[in-house]
Amino acid sequence: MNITLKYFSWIRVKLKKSHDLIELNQTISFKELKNNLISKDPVFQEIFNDKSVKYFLNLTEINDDNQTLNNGDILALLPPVTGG
Amino acid sequence: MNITLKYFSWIRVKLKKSHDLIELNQTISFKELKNNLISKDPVFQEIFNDKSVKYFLNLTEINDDNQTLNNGDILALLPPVTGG
Amino acid sequence: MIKITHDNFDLETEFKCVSSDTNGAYSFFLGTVRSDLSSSNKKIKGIYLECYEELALSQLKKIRSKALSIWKLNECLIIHRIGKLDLGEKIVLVITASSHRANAIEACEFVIDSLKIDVAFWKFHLLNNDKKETVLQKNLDNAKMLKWKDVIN
Amino acid sequence: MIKITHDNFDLETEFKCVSSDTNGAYSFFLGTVRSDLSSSNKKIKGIYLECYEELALSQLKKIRSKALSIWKLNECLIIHRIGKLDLGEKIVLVITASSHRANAIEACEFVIDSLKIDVAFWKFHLLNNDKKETVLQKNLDNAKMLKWKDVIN
Repeated sequence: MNITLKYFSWIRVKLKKSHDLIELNQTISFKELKNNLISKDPVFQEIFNDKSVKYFLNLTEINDDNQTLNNGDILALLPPVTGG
Repeated sequence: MNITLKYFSWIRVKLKKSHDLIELNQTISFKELKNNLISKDPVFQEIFNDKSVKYFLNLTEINDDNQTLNNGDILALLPPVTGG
Repeated sequence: MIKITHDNFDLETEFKCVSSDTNGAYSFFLGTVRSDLSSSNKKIKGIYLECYEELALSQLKKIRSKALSIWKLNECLIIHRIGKLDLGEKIVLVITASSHRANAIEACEFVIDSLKIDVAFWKFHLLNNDKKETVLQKNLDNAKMLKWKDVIN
Repeated sequence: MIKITHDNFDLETEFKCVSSDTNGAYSFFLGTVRSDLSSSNKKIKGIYLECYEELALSQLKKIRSKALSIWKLNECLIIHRIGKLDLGEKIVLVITASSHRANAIEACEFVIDSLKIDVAFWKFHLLNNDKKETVLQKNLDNAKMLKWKDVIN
């Protein structure tokens, strides 16, 4: 299964890319995905430690680390917004 | 001496004119002018009885009936405003 | 900038008059002629605006100066139309310009609230039967002004 | 009416989109690029606006619906620019249209306050040395939003 990650603002700048396509053999939880990402690139540790970062799964905010991710899901990592 | 009276909104409509030029032989108070006007046209009684009407002498509101009027003064009779 | 005029105005043009890159925030209030205004539920076809121009200008200047000083505005523009206006036409425009939005927004509301009860304009409804009807001041407008008492004194 | 666009917009044209003679009162908030924005006192030559467009549109729709229902607005227009913007350029426009001015003014402030903390836009300062600097969210904006808590729940 595939999950698209989208990065914005300082997260995008830090990772030097705006998105990633993650391929997985089976369904995983948001928590498992986070550990998976940290193991590949320790920069993710810094991102996930920042309490001001929000996570949106298919345009809806995730507030539960145990939320299951499914094929085709789009997960966005959002720093505090500064529009207007 | 001359005093110009200016009428606005319903006062103008009721009096069927927008202004008057009053000629007087001597300086008078605002109170005396009011009595003078009522004696000429009883419609002024109704205007002066209306507590919502304001009086501006040369663009400054009059709050004292004993204020003296001088030659060349402009006295305006203003119903509550309704602009905006 | 204060204007009392018979003529219509363009919002983009008026904005350009107060625009500067030291401002970040602009608040506008625009009042227009509503079709269902008559208190007696009669249909109206427009309004007529009467004005004591010398007095209105001096009153608007005072309101503008207060707004500029209390809210540290960079600019404040006030335009008020007079004469005969059709349904939907613009009557009044207030634009406040500031570095910060809270100041611009609050000052703009203060200016229009003050104008409604303190400036020498009078409205008439033009009825469909060709009669003119004096518009009465709303108690609500006086009540609303009380909210500024602590700010401006 | 909600637009996220690279293009500049004209205030008179946007007003005509929401204008109707059943409205008597319009409140506008316009945000522009200020020259002295940088927290580090560096000079800036413009800003860059990043956006998660699908999310921002859905967030703006929710804010607009709330404003329309709570303040009984007749219309509410929101335009937000994205991409590179020069000093003084328009960033965001909110127009609320109502029969009564208090509703239009309060709703307009609610929309811009909500947009500042709840919609997926991110600003960068473009510095004179050609570097980009992330703009940080202001605590003030979060604090200001608390004032709406009782109104919207």
